[in-house]
This record gives sequence, structure tokens and C-alpha cells, in this order.
Amino acid sequence: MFGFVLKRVLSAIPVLLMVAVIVFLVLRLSPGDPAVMIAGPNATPEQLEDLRTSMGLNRPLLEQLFIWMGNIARGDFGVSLVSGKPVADLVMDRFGPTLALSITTVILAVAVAIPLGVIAAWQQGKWIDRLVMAGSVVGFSVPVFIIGYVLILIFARKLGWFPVQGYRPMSAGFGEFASRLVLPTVTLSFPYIALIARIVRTNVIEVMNEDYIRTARAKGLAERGVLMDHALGNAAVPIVTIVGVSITMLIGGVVVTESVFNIPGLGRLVLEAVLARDYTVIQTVILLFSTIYVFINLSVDLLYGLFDPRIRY
Amino acid sequence: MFMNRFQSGLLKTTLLSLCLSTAGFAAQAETTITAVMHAPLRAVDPVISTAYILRNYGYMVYDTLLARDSQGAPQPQMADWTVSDDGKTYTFTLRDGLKFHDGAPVTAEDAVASLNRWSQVDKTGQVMAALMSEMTVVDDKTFTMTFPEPTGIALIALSKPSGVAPFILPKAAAETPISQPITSTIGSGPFKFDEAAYQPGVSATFLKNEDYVPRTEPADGLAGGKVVKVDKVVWTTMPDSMTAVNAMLSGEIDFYEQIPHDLLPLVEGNPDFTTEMYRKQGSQNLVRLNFTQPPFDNPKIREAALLALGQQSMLDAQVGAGSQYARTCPAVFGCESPYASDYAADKILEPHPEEAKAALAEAGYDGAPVLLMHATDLNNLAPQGPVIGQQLRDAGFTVDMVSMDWASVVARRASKAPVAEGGWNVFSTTNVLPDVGDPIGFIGVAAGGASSWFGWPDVPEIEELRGKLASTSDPDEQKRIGQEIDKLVIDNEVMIPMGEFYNVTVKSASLTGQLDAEAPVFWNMEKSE
Amino acid sequence: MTFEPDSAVAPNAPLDLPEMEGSGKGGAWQVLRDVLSSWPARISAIVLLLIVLMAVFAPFLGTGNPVTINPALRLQGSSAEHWLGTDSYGRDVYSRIVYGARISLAVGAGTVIVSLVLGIFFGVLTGYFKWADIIVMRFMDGLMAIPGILLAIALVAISGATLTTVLIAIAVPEIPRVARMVRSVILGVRNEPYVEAASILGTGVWKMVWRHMLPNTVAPLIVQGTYIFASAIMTESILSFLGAGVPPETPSWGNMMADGRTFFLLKPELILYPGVMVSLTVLSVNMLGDVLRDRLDPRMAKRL
Amino acid sequence: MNDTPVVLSVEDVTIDTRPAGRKPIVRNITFDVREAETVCIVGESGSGKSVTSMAIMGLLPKDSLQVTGGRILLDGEDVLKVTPARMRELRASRVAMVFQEPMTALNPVKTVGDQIDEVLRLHTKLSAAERRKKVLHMMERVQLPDVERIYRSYPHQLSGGQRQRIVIAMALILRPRLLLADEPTTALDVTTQKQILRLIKELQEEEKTAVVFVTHDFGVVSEIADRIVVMNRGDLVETGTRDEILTHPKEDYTRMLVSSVPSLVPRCDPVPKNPKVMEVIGLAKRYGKKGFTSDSTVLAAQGISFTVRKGEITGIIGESGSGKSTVARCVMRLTEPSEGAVVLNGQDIVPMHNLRAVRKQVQYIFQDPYRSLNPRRTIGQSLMEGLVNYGVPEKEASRKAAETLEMVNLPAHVMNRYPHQFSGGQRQRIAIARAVVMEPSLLIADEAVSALDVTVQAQVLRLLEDIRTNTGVSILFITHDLRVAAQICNTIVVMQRGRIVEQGPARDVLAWPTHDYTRALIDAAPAPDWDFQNFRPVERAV
Repeated sequence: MFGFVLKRVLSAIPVLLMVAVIVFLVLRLSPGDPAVMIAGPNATPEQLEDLRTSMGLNRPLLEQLFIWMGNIARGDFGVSLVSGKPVADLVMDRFGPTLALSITTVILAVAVAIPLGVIAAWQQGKWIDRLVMAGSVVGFSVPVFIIGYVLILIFARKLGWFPVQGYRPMSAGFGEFASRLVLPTVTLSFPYIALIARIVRTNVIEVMNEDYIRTARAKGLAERGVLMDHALGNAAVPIVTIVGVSITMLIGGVVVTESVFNIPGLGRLVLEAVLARDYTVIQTVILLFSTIYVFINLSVDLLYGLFDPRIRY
Repeated sequence: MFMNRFQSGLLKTTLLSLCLSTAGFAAQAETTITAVMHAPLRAVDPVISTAYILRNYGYMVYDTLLARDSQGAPQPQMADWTVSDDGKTYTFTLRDGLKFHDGAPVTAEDAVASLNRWSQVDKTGQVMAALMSEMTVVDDKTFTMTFPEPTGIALIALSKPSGVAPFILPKAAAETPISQPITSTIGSGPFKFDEAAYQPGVSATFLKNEDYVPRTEPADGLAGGKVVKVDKVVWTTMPDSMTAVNAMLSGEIDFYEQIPHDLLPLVEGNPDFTTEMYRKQGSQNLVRLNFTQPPFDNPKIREAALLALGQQSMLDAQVGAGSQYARTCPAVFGCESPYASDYAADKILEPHPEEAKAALAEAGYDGAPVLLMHATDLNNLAPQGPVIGQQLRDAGFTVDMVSMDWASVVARRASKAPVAEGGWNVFSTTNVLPDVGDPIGFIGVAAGGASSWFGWPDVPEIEELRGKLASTSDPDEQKRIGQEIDKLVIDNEVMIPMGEFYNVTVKSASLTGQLDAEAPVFWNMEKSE
Repeated sequence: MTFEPDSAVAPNAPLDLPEMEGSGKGGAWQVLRDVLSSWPARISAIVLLLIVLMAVFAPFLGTGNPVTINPALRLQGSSAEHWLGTDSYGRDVYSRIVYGARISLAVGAGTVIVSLVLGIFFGVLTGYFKWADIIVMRFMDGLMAIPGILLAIALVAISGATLTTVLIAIAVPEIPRVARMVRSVILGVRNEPYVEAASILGTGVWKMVWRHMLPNTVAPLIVQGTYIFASAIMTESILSFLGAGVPPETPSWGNMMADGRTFFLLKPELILYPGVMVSLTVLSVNMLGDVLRDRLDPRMAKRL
Repeated sequence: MNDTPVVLSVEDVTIDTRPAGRKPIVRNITFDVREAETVCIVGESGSGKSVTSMAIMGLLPKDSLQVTGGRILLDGEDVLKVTPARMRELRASRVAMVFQEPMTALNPVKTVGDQIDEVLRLHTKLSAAERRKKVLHMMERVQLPDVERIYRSYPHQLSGGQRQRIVIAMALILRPRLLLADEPTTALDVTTQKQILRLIKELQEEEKTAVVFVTHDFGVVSEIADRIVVMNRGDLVETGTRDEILTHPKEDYTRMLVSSVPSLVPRCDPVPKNPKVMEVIGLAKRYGKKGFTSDSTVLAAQGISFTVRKGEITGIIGESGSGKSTVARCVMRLTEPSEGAVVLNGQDIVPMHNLRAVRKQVQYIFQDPYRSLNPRRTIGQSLMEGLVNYGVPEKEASRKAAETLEMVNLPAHVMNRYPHQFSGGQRQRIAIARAVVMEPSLLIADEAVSALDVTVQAQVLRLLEDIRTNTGVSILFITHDLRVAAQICNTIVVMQRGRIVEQGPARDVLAWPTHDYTRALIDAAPAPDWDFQNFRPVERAV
């Protein structure tokens, strides 16, 4: 087990290295540079040149790449080219909202999707199954921001149940924190509920065809017990997989949701950083997401072992 | 290591939230204005950047030596001045009670250091520095500026309200090279910057500076006493204007600096809100042609472009057809400025596709595509590209409109290379009227060839006139020179004015007392319960 | 449990060959017929067909020039001249919707083609050759670890907003997924007896891949293709929303929604019309994909 | 004629697909099972025997199959009419079932103890401690070792035989009146099969359980049946006592079925000293590689040496894990041998880089005819592929393919058809044709008849023999089934755990085995003493 984790962590290094190189090259080959963004629209060419030199942007690309990677290896993520603040601080500042939104979304999605999927599988072919399935297709067919707007219109503006926008950390009081997270969470979880519910359904149906389900029925077990005790346990691995995949896919929706609900999270940070060509910030955030991706995949693999005794590391 | 960072982050978040929560609880005791500004605050150097949000930030945290009143006349702010009889020496004396936020008194040394740094960056400052023979500290409160010739530049420059205003920084900060943004937020202005609550790109908090001693005169424009009547101002940004309006409507914010004109119907007529337009904060659209690359190296083809373009469509697309928040204006320096002129008004205001076609034919335009850079991510700029593109096309140009974010426009416009190698032919932008109305500082009219603003027009007569204007102190003479420049700018198509529009500020009805100034300033503003 | 009706009637006598319905070549037609036998699939197919026809015959459907602006006539309601009114530039919304079908379908189809072609290439390479597996898969892993939407935004920022850039930006993050799928099929099929049989019969590498391995990827690829198609259209709209989409002038549904969001409270139809079109298209494609998946490969979901 | 009470009475039962098909898949079946009696339902695949047993359990998949006629009386209670709740009550307590695949019949994510315990939880009110005691006791009764440990084990940690014992324990813990066993030993090795059969018999005698044993294997039938029900394509062909059916079958179908069952009597003599086609010398195969942390290598075969002569059929026999398939694959270099030489027509092929020349000389027939033909290519394309690869013009290849098809008794016009249009036996013929058309000097048949029904198996064996006679090809015949080997092999090589334990002429090895393992295999083979072809016990040659 320890050996496995170690091996996986080590194997993540080349992946992250690859990410670092790809991101670095993609960014540095793009037009625009932070100097002009800092100096504003009317800066003179000389002023820009000075700024670039002082930011190290005039060195050869490869040299910049190595300097950056060397710094990261030492745990130094550099300072934001635009605000001059340490990138690590900026990212940590923005990490909380994104983390909160992601966690609530995953929890909501799983909590809603698994029962839906199981019910649909159980009632396979019946109207409730068709309803769930149709709902799930619609779930991924509506752009996230439209869902967000509609929810704001109904629940914030018309009914006034929740604030329109913003974010307060948990320390500002649970009510403050939770009330602002409800709408973004619901918005963001839509496609994931759809996705997870259908995967649960498919896998439960598939498991229901297995021989051991027949064995369970032959024991005299009622259908509900078959479903909950035997089918769900065996469908756990693919379900865990898809939840893992959902988490890694979350970021796309996060960027949009953070924009719609004005949540100061990482998605917005990176979007603004792209527009301002704040290289150090973009690189760090993407590297962070990639690390999370690797970490989630590792956790998913470890969870397999929890749900399936055949998998041992 | 990582953990430490994480904890420090957490700590910070906690602190911030504590502040916010106390704000929530102590609403009665404390008044807070929550304002959505037009752009997020990401950096804190108000001098090296021409970004308007940094100018606004500067007015919160810093103070200026002189300031313009609502009529545009320079008035004392931190300092009073005397002029020697020959008009060559200006003596500035700092008033009493000026203190930086860290408690240190403001001295003449600070002022001189700040002006030195500023004049390396700002165009007007550069002109002033070029004309000036020396600037000397006399004592703690006094310094002098000496010019070889009599000139009015000192007062114009030191009261410059916008672009980069000459804010006074502590000497230590002011000695930072301009290639390096300062990170200190210590000023002597009416508000203190709340460093702990600052989240770059998200929010910035300003606390009332209890130690600030305002002038005794009533506030007038940027001049007069800066009396702060609230405890706290919080600036936030909302990436999505719909969200901002929704937040405004549900009472989550008090102040929305620039509401998109299209959303005005949502708040107009609602007694809970007031909408106000500040003419001095208006903007001028301009189109810039690249003089160094074909086809616009050909004056005849530049003239065709001038003929092709017209103002009304652009303004319609920006603020809505028939809106009161825009007006056509043929004047290079803006219709509110002393230099306003209606030279070649018809040619500038209306599109003349047929005449443009004729001009093109005459010039032998070969149909080579004209590369138009279109910035898509800024509300005011996004509508410009399509309008310009269509007008040029209507006049027979082949237009290749390239859409990109503003950062890319800014990068690409610096290229003097041919289009095929990453260069460009046309771009457009906006400038605020206070900047536009200053023939010395306005980058759009500088025509010094390679050293001038992107597009690099080379019209020596204009440069000559601008020099002359800077060293003139007679208002009538200034006006005459200014209008002369206007004519030359249009005749050479140095820039093409595309109309003026005014942003609208929406405020909750409880908010009163905003000053009619070149920038949105928060002193004198009151929030009733 | 599965009962194979086949085996219940399969005779063993050498000459008693069962008459099978349809010839072997009819396989694809059979699939099509099966798929279209369900109502949701039938409706989806009709909707898609209509959208395709709309895209193809856009100029003949009473449309005007979708990019001509007329700021004086902005935000008009529906009229005889502008059936669905005009947008904030005074462009004809109906024409933009109709022409928008071209862009959306092009984005969908283009993404599918790019990601499938490259994905198959890398998948075969890594599935068949061990040396390539190590190198290419590391690269693919790296690509997969980068959030797709961020990569797309960055790519669009690099090369400027053009249809091609957006298409590539959307397709690139899909490539590793396709490659992985193809690779897993190839790895799985490598030890299938019929593949070994072919190698025993002296079949060469490329013939082997083409004849005996790739056909196995067709079913999962069709299914994955529908998902990519649908998600590409969605991603296009999200990129437009984030300001990194196709050029604003281009009539795409994503652009229209992004432009229209300012008017969500005032003129919701500006966002509604394109929104409905996107949802309809994506819905139809997803629906067809679902039915196809059920028909072709019930285990597909596991590999998603 | 018998006064022991009837436990199960199947009366005129018809089972149809839903929606109804052209013909019900089980038609008008009637039979009785009495206390302590074992009734075997015998039939080939598609005979409806499994469906019948599922119907008795009430486990037919509701949306695809239904009983449309007749009654199934369990102790006089019609299980077709009871409520679902009552049916659940009856299961495990009154009627229990043992399934074919011990690998999949147990839930992989629960411990086996828990899975047996579940039966008690469902049907009794015993306390946890009592249940545990009872489960452990039952586990001892099915002769599991170290029951405490196994109680906590997951299915994948147990061997196939142990899992089947768990399933049996689960089925019998409530002492049901009726046990349905659906091919419970088919997936097991012969030695394990023998143990399981004995176990069921013992438990049955103790508990007086009525047993319905569904199987295709007459060997098993002859060992355990009291009475036999023969089914064919949904019809009941005949019923009778074991001796009646085995010695005097009334129906032609039964005759054919019984006579197709291979017996252990060797039929072929050694071939004369023909030239060697292949000689394997000291072959070894090691799987896995040494890692940083552990040495995970497995020796799948070692010290393998044997010879195949022209026209000879050499059988390699062994149970699962004996390494027989590894040897076959190494000989073809489908798997790279770790050591040793394989001399093919005088040339060692192990060091060769280009296998084209070798591959033409040796052809392979795979076990599973459903997977060895590319489903997307026509029979003709599959048959011609090899020829075309070796430069034979299309026309010529097509002609040869047609000829070869006729050789395997398929008409030439099936060339345009796809594999799914053929039955398993037909596909195996096609696979054989595909190998033979290459005119190899050696054919390797890897369990080539194991997946086929007995009647088809007999046909294919005959075909292979004919081909050998007509073309003089040598055949390396890999099988786990001694009886099949006895039918066709001239020479037999017996393998156990990667080594050859005995080899020699089939007559000698089968009649006078010298190695204990060979003897154990022969003993374990079902009905070693019955000569099915002749409907009589084997006459022992002394």
C-alpha cells in the first residue's frame, strides 16, 4: 500500500513536469505581456522595456523556464507580475471559495444522483426511469450560466431567499456562508447530477445481471435488499470513478459559476490572470489544478481498495 | 513550508471575514459604501500605470499638491503657491497638518521626489521636466520650480486631474525606479488602505483617515476640503454586469460606477436608486491608423478612412440609439475643452462612403486587406470593431477584423512590422475627456514619428506647436494654438475622433454628495440609513 | 442473466444453415434501423436533420446578412423585416440563429474529426507499440491533467479568436480521452484469438490494425463521438461566455448567448433563442448517443 | 412403484419468451423428483434444461421469459401461483440452488461467511453468535479447511472448489427439501469435480434431499443419477432410470447423445517411426519480471521435451494451471519461450526474428470458436487472408478456400457469410479450414473441442482425424479431458504444474499409467468404467 502510494506519487512527477512545460510554452508563445498590462494603455515603449527587464521577461525562454521550475522545486512560486503579491498568497486567498463550492457541489451531486440512479435502475424502463434519464440528458444540454441566471432570477430576485452574489467564508457565520453557496452549488451540480445518475443507473443495471445477484435472489432476498446490499456495493467502483472524473472536470464549470455569482475563487483568478497575462499566477494555478487532478486520481484508486476487496496494493 | 503558506492564507481569510462580519453587525455604528468599480484593483502603484482604477485608488489614498475645481481652474490642495514677477519661478508651500498614514509629516522632500518620479512617466510631466531648469527644496515645507522662460505648465501639470495625476508619495516610495511597481500603500490622503482586507482583483477596502485635516474651503471638483463622511469604502468588481445589476437591485451594493447603458432601464425610474452622469468622466472614442505600414502610409488613403468613418453608429452601438449619454463631437480635444473646434465637422461626424471610394480610387488602393484589431473583453471597446469594420467595408476597404483580448491588442499595436509579420493597420480605443482635453499630455495627438504613440504619425508642425503651447501662459494664445493643432491632427488623420460618451453611475438613493469631478471620489459622500 | 435465443435455435448439423435476416453488410443499416425504432431517437434524428438542413440552406431561408450591423435599429422586437428582432448591434437575430447552426455544427463536427483522428492515431501508436506508450502517454497524461477549459482559454489567447483556434482549443483536451479509449480497446483486442490467428496467418502490422483492431473501436468511438460533439457545442458557448470564443462578429449560438446575457432581464429572448437551439442540438445528439450506446456497447459507460 | 414422497412435481410446463416467440423455448415438460432421489436433466446447449431449473426457483427474468402453462408443485404447493413474498420464503429454506460458475456466483465484495450468514439472517431469528456457530458448522460439513479463516475470506481468495463448497453450504444450511444444481461441476477440474460430486451425494444421503442435477455431461450423469430426464431443444425426449437410459435408450436422439460421449478407452495406435516434424527440447517459460520490491516471477513451464512425428496426433493433457497452453503458445512463439529449443522441420525457431516462414508451417486452432474469427470479416475473407499474405493470387486463394470449406463439410457458398451466422460447431470447422488451407505441417489444437456439445465434439474430432489421414498433417492436441484425448491421440504427454510427468503411446499411458498424477486423473474422470459408444461397461483388457 505504502509502496503503491509512493510509486504513484513518483509517477506523478513526470506528469506535472509535462504540465509545467506545456503551460509555460503555451503562455509564453501567446502575444501580450504583463508589462503592458501593468503600465496601462498609454505607456511609452521605453517604460515597457524597463518593466520587462525588471520582471525577467527579456531573458531567453528556456532560461525563464528553468528558473521558474527551479524556484518551484524550492517551494517558491514567485510573485504575481501584476499585483506584486506572492502567488502562493494570492492562490491561498482564492482557494477557500473554490474549495467550498467544489465540495458542496460534489456532495450535492452525489447525494442526489446516487438515489436517482438507483431508483432509475430499479424501475428500469418504467416512467420514473425515463423521467430520470430524460432529465439527465437535459441536465447536460443547458449551459451552466443559463441555469445560473434562471436560478438567480427565481430564487434571489423574485423570491428573495438567497443573495444574488458574493461569498463569505465559514468564519463569517454559517448562515452567511451557506446562504451564498446555495445557488452556485445547485447551478454547478446540475450537469454532474445528470452525469453521475446515469452512470449509477448503467452500472447498477449491469451488476443486476451478474450471477451473484441471482444467487442473492435464490437466497430469498427481496429486491430492495438485492439492490442495496449487493448491487450498489458492486457498482461502487465505477461510481467512485465517475465521481472522481466529475471532480476533475469541475473546474470548467467553476470558472463560469464563479463569474455568474461573483465568487472570488481560483477560476476567476486564472481567467483574470489570462486576460492580464499574469504568467506566474496562471502557471501556478494550472499546476495546482493538475496536482489536484493527480491527487484525486490517486484517491480514487485507493478508494477502489476500500470498495472492492479484490483490489490490493 | 506549504502548510505554513496555507495557514497564513487561512489566517488572512479569517481576519478578512472577521472584518466583514463586524461590518455586518456594526452596521448602525459604522457606515460602509460598497462600490462596484469599473475594473478590479490588482496593483497599487498609482504612478507608473495609466489605468483609471489606479487613478481612482490614488485619490483615495494619496493627495495632490494642487487640484482643479469644478470649473477646471487650478486651486491649492496640499500646497499654496506664488509666482515670481518674471513668471519663471514658482514657490510651493505645504499647508499645516499634512501627515502620512504612518504618522510621518509630509515634507517638501517627499513632494519633490514624488514629482520627479511622476514626471518620468507622465507625458505632461515629461514636458514640464523638459522645460524646467531646476526644482529645489527650500525647507521642510517649501520648494521651488524654476523655468528659463515664463510658462503656465507648472500649474497645469501639478493640477493634472487624470491620466496619471501627480500624487504625493513618501520619499522612500517615490525613489523606487519606474521600472518597478511600488507595493507600499502609505499615502497622506483622506482614506487609509486596509492592507489586510485587500484581495487583488477581488476587493479593496478603504478606511476613513481620522487624522486627515481637510482644507476649510467647501469641496468643489477635486479642490476644496476632502471631508470623509463614511467610515469605510469597499470596492469590489463583478465580472458579470448582470450580476452587478442584480446585486444592486437586491440592495447588496450601494454604488455602481459604470452601469452598461443597456441595463439602465432596470434602475431608471426606481425611487430606490439615482443615476447620474458626470460629463468630466466622459470618454472620447478614437481610431488610430498605422502610419508606417501600407496602405495608411498613404495620406490619401488615410483621408479615405476619415471619410468612411462616422460617429453616430459607433455611439448607438455603445450606449444605444438616441441615448442622452453620448454625443457626436468633431473636436480633437473634446467639445467641453477650451480648445474645442468644429473644424471639418461634417467630414468627421458623418460617414461618406462614396467620397471615400473616390478617394480610394484616386489613391490607387489595391484592395489589400486592412487589419483591424478588435478588443473583445472590455465593455466600451467591444462594440467599436464591428462598427469600424463595417464602415470601412462600406467605403470599399477590404477589412480583416481580428478579434482578441485587450492584452493582445496592447501587445500587437506595439509592433511596427508589416501585417504579415504580426503588425497591424487600425485599432481603436477610448480616453477620458480630462486627458483628451490636454494638448500637451494627450497621447493621441503627439506626432513625433517613432517616439510617438502607437501608429507613429510624423507631423513636425504639430510637435512644434505643442512645444509652443507648453511654454505659453496666455489663455487666448493657448486656445489659438490648440485649435491649430486640431486642424493639423484632422488634416493628417493623426487620430480620428469617434464621438463622446458618458458613463452612468448608479447609486442607492441613500447615497448623496458625490462631487462632479474628473474621477469618482468618495469624500463628501454621505450614506443615510 | 442472458439467454441467447440464437443458441436455442442454432442447429449443429453441417448443412442446416440458419437464414439470418439481412446480409452482413447490412450491419450498419441494421444498427440504424434499431436506433431509429425508438421514439426519442427518431425525434432527435429529425431535429438534427432539420438543423443540418438549416445550416446547409441558410442563405435560402429568408435570412439577411448575419453580420451586417445597424446600431440605429438595435434591440428591436420581432417585425416583418426582423422575424426574431435585432440584437444589440442591430443585427437580425433570425439570420444569426440560422447561420449560427453552421458554426455550431462546424464546431461540433470539426472537434469530433480532429479529436478522433489524432486520438485514434495516438491510441493505435500507444496501444500497439510499447516504446510509444511510455513517451506519448506521459504527454497525454500531462495534457489530461490540465483543466480543458483553461487550456482552451489559453490557446485562444495565443492564436487569437478564430473559428479554427476555438475548434482546436476544444478538440485538444479531448484527444487524450479518445487516445486512451482506442488504446484500451487495442490492448484488449491484442490477445483476442482472432487477432492472434491473423498474426499466425502472417498479417502485417498495419493490415492488422486496420482490419482486425480498429473496427472494434468503431462502436465506442461513435458513442464517444456523440458526446464530444455535444460537449463541443456546449464548450463553445461557455468559451464565448468567458470571452474566449469565436470572433464576436461570427454568428454562433454561443456568441449570441454571451452577447445576450446583458439583456437577460430586459430582452430574455436574445439568450433564449440561441439557448434553445444549443439545448435542442445537444439534447438530440446526446439522445442519439444514448440510444446508440445502448445498441452498440452497453459497457461504454465504464470507459467514459 | 415407489412410496417415498414426491418433493417436486413438474407437470406439463411450458416456458415462452416475452413477447412470445415463434415457438416456446420449453414445451410440456413433466417429471417428478422424490425424496433422496437424484434426477439428472441432460441436454445439449439450447435444450432448455437451465431455463427449467430457473423456473422451479421462480427466478426467470420477468421481462424476457415466462411460464405459460403447467404446474410446478413443491411439496404440493404450486410455486407458479404463490405470492412473491412466499416465494422468497421458500427459497433457500425449501428449495435451494447451486450454480455453474463458482467464480461469479458469489458476491465479490462480501466475505463468504457473511454471504452464508445472510441466508440465516433472512430466514431465521437466530442471534449473531448462533448464526456464526451454525455457519462454521456448515462450512465444516462441506469439508472446508480452516473455517475460521475462510469465514473471513473474500471469494477471490478461495479456489474454485472451495467457492463451490461455499455455494453448497449456502444452499444446504437450511436443509431444503429440494436442491437444484445447475452444472455445478462443469467449470471445475476433474479431480475437484469428483470431490464435489461426492460431497453432494453425501449431504443428500444425510438429509434425504431431493436433487435435480442439470448437466450436459453423461459421465457425471452415470456417476450420480438415479433417474435421467433427456431434453432436446425444449422438448422432453425421454425419462428413465440411469440404467435404462445408458444401456437401452429408446429414442434415437438419446442414442446419439449417449454414443457421442467419449470414453476412456484409447482408440489409436502409435504411428510408425515417421520423420520428426517438431522436437521440443528443454522448453521453459517464466512469466513476470523481477521488480524492485519483489520477485513476482512464475514458472509456467520447465524442462519440456517431446516430439511430434509426421502424421502423429500428440495430446498434451493437464488440469488448469498445468502449463499445457503455455507450451502450445511457446511452440508457436505466440508467447516467447524463456529457455529451450523448438526444432521445426530441422530448424530451431526460438532464435528466429522473422516468423513468417514458421507461421506458414504451423497453424493454430483456438478453444473458443466465437472469438477466433473476426466477426466483421466474411468467412471467405478470413480463409483467404493467410494465403493472400503469402502471395497467393486472390482467385487462386478463393478457389483453395472453397475447396477447404468442402473438406470440412461446409458448402463453398458460405464464403460470403459472417461468423455470427454459424453455430459453434460450424465455426470451429471454419477455424479448422482456415488453418488447414495454409497446408501446414503441424496443427496445434488448443482445447479445440472443449467448448462444444458432445455430439458436435464427436463430429469435430472425426473431422480432425480425417484431415490427418488425408493430408498427413501432424497435430498437437491440447486438452484437459482425458476421454477426448483417448479418442484421437496416438501419443500422450501428461503435464502437472509446469512439468511433464509422463509421456508415451496413448494406449500405454491410459491403460497402465506409471505416474500417480496420471492415475489420479484417470480415476477422477467421470465414469471411467463405462463405454458409452457401446452402451456397456468397459471391458478391461488385462
